Amino acid sequence: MTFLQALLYFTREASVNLIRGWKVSLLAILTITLSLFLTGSFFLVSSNLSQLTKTWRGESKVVVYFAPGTDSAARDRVRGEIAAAAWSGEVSEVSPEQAATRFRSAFPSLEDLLEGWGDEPLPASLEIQVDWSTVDGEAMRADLETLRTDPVVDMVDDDRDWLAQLETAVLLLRGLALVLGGVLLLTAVFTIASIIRLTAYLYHDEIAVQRLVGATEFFIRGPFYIEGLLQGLLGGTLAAASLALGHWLALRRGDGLLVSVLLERFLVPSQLLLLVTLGGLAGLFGAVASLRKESLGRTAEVPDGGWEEEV
Amino acid sequence: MTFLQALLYFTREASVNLIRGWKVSLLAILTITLSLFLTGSFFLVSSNLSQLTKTWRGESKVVVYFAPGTDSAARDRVRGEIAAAAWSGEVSEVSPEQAATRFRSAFPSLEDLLEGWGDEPLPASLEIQVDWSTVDGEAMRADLETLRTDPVVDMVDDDRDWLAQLETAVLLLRGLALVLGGVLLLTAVFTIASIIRLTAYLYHDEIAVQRLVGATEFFIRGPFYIEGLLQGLLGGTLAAASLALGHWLALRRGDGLLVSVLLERFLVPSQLLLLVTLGGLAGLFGAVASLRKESLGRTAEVPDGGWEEEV
Amino acid sequence: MIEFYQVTKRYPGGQLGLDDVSLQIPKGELVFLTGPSGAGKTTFLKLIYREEMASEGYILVNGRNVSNLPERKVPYLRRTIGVVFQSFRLIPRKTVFENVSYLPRVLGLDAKQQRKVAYDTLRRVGLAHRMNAFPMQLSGGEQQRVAIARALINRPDILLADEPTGNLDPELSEEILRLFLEINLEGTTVIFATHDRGLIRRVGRRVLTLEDAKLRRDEHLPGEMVPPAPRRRSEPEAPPDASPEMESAGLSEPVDADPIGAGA
Amino acid sequence: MIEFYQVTKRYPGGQLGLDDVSLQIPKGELVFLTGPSGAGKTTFLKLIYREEMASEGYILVNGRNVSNLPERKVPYLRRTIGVVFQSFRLIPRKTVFENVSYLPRVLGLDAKQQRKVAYDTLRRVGLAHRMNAFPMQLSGGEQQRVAIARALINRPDILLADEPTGNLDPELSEEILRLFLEINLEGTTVIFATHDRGLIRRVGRRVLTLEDAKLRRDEHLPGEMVPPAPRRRSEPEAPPDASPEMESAGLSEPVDADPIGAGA
Ligand SMILES: Nc1ncnc2c1ncn2[C@@H]1O[C@H](COP(=O)(O)OP(=O)(O)OP(=O)(O)O)[C@@H](O)[C@H]1O
Ligand SMILES: Nc1ncnc2c1ncn2[C@@H]1O[C@H](COP(=O)(O)OP(=O)(O)OP(=O)(O)O)[C@@H](O)[C@H]1O
Ligand SMILES: [Mg+2]
Ligand SMILES: [Mg+2]
Repeated sequence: MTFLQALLYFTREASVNLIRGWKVSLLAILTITLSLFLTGSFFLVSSNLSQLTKTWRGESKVVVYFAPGTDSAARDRVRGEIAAAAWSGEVSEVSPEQAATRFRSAFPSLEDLLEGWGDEPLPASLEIQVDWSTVDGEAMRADLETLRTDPVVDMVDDDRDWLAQLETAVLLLRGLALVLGGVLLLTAVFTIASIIRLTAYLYHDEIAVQRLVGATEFFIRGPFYIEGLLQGLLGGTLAAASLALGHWLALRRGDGLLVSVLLERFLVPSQLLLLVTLGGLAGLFGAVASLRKESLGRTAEVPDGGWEEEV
Repeated sequence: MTFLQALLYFTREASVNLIRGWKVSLLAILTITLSLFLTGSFFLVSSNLSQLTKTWRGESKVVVYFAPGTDSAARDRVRGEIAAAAWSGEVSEVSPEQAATRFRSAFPSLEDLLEGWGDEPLPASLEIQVDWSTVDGEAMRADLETLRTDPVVDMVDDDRDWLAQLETAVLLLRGLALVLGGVLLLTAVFTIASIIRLTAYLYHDEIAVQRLVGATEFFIRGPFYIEGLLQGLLGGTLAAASLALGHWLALRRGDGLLVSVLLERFLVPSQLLLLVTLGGLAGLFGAVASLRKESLGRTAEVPDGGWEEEV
Repeated sequence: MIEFYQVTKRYPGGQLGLDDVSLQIPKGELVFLTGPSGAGKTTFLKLIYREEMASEGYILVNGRNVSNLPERKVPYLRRTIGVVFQSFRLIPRKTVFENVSYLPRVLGLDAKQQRKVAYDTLRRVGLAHRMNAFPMQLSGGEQQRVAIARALINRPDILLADEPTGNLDPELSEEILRLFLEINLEGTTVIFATHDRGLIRRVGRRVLTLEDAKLRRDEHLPGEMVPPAPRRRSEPEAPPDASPEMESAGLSEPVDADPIGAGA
Repeated sequence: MIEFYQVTKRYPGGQLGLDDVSLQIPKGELVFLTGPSGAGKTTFLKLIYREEMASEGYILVNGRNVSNLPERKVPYLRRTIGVVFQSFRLIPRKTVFENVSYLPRVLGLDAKQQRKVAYDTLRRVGLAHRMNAFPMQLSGGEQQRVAIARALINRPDILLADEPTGNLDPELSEEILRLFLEINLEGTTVIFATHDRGLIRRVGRRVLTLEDAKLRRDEHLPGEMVPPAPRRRSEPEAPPDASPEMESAGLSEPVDADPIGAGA
């Protein structure tokens, strides 16, 4: 028998066993589905959240205030220096007039304050968008220090407070994502392996008989491996399908910020494929782990205290 | 046999079975542990996070700016009105001098600006701490509207922007907590039930024999129920212990914001107890669900296509 | 009293297990059930203790129609019937002692009584020394004797023995047969399904012959053997052969050294 | 050729399965193995196909020491040995056909050949019509015959039959015995463990008697029965009794109507 023929045989056997033992299989598949659904939902929500933090990060900026009376040549020089820096994004200049307009709209009651100041009551400034996700924090800090010593620069406001808070939020989300994602994945794999191992216990006697009539390990295990793989793949596919369905339903029914923020975009196909693959691998892994020779006692009639003991 | 005697008998039987089938039991218990550990970690992290949002909320405040020249009697009247409102926390007055001092420290370069304004360059204000977690938003909004129409009040700034963001964050966390917590709990219960059900499949023949020799359902199921309960309780206890251990290890080894924010406080004893109880209940539920008479086919020798089919 | 009225059993799939069988077995009788492999002997027995339900006709056991007995009353029917299953059906997770004393335990006998009655019964089939073994640690014949002991322990009204000597040597078979005769003399109705014509010939009695699911013959055969006298429990017996199990069971009264009481 | 040299088997727990047994069984012989329940018959057989390992002494099968055969070679030893297990050991999830043709399938026989060889073998034990049933849907004797068919299907060098007629009626037992004699005449070494002295008496041959794990007697008994002539496969046979299984299996050559070839 060639390897391909053997594979075909294994698949046929595995499918027949899946169907004949459909109750156990269904239980196993549903548990796998649930594990992977959980993991998938988590990645769905966390990828949407990370999108959100990206948006937040995109909103932060550095503001450079010029000393009063700085001429446009000096402003252009500073602007050029900043634009050349690796961390800077879009740079826009806020003229004293614009600053006054802003001040008025922010504090309408203080409007008359500005009147008393003459031509340039507020200094001109540069607002620099910073893409914090790509920025080298150290280099930027150094650049900002240099800027601060520039005679025409009066003050550099780098949103430090807001950023610190944002940093915390992002750190939290990342940490959560890492910890929870890892734990979820481990749980899924362990659960699937347990389930497959339990079903292997069910077929303990069957395996013992196959050994006794002269089948090699290759032939005994093949169908069980494929059965585990199939269960995992089916579970993964079901999980992906339920995720899609759940997502669709939530978007259709749910309204409000929560849904739109948590579920705005769905997983990309490659992520779904990953989910299915993961299921398959976990199923296969479970089968392999549960069929380790030692774990199934070669002799079926000689357990020390019931079938579940090893000899 | 009294009910108590029966319970004693069930417990003895269940313990013996747990020990004799220790491999299967261990697998079941570990899976339960993992499920509950996951759920427990989630609640640990989410209760710490909600603590964090509480802190954030505590920092927010409403600022009421008085019109320039408002006398202290009018200020005291307004202050009294505010202090009487249900939503207001600590109220502190910021005099024009204090405001100027703050302005100077916030914008040192604009210091000379203040000089040109005379005695009261900035208006006096009241800062009111608001405990958002207990506040009736509607009532507060209405009060603030009334305040705005007060002739001595120039402006009311209620941190709307920051609050909107905070509100979003809190909503996100709450939503996550609800969805994830619910899903995790369901998963844990379903997984435990599956596991117990699979082990019941293993003992399918044994149960059939007990029926055939004349045992009543009460006596057949009792030990299995208790076995499920014990497995669940053991799993829950192990989960609680691993949580404690994991928490301790993380606090000891891990450093930085993440750990301190996510893990600062441990679950309270009643929460741990809940976890253990949950395990026990899930195990019991699993056993009950898996021993429904229909699910175990009364005749062991007549399945339609192997033992796992119902007749 | 067991009565069959035109009983037919059709298995799912159309296989005929029993075809229009009518007969009566009076209380206290010992009946042999024989016939070729697949004739329906096991089916006949399964219908009595309601492991299977008749497709047609009805079956009375002690005047009760077992076919429409409500599900929750079935255990009480089964407690009055001891069954030696053809495939033994021992519980692998339980020791020989636990297997045998399962029903007494369910019935609430106290631990000491359980031990005593289990020990007594196991001694009658010659297995008292294997009380703490698990079924998988026994030979085929030993397992069969555990199954026999389990069927006897509750002194049932009816004893259904499905090929109870298939894995036993002729001497042991004879002893088991004697045991059944004794039990029959104590008032138990016994149905003994067997292929062993030698056994039937030695005892005689009524013989039911099934073939192709039908009752072909229902005849009385003369026997060669003298039926044993009923065992008297108070009879002085030989000293015990000091088994540790017995001592740990807290039994101190004199016990029979003869493993299955064949010397009675 | 099977050789035992001072073989002792002690089970965990101290139970003696076999005690210092030495003997030789030449290739092509048919040997009966007998002895009371628990004497060690099954243990003796288990040691040959290495379900159990000897505690002391060594065992040669066709000149190979099975005790130190590396684990991965054990399947190849077992393929040359057909075993009828005392407890049948059929696979419940597989049909009769699948149970019987398992080894041919593993050995890579194509589907048509599998069907043919399984059908042929099942016909020899009279079960061709139950090919698609599951073991649990068969009577005890039918299950036993499936176990016999499985042991025969690969035309093994050695046939170990552990109480293969314990659940069969005398006629079927006789036919199975004839089948084994035929197979023996085709060159297979047969060890036939049985309690049925009638069978042994009819055939004669060498009889090994175990007792208390020891080999008590090793004697040749004269038989009453004339051994059957070897079955000639090409012999013209009666027309087939048109079984649907057979037709679906694509078999078209004439088949024997006599279920187990006892008429040969
Ligand atoms: N669960 C089942 N499903 C389908 N057919 C069955 C089932 N159980 C038994 N049969 C069939 O019913 C017939 C009678 O079976 P039964 O077990 O009563 O025979 P038996 O007389 O006990 O035979 P044996 O002596 O071989 O044990 C057989 O042909 C058998 O194949
Ligand atoms: N796995 C085991 N563990 C412990 N003792 C065992 C085990 N298997 C068999 N024995 C013991 O070894 C002895 C021989 O057993 P064996 O199965 O070989 O007997 P047997 O001759 O086949 O008997 P039978 O005719 O009843 O089948 C018996 O006393 C039995 O209890
Ligand atoms: Mg039968
Ligand atoms: Mg044996």
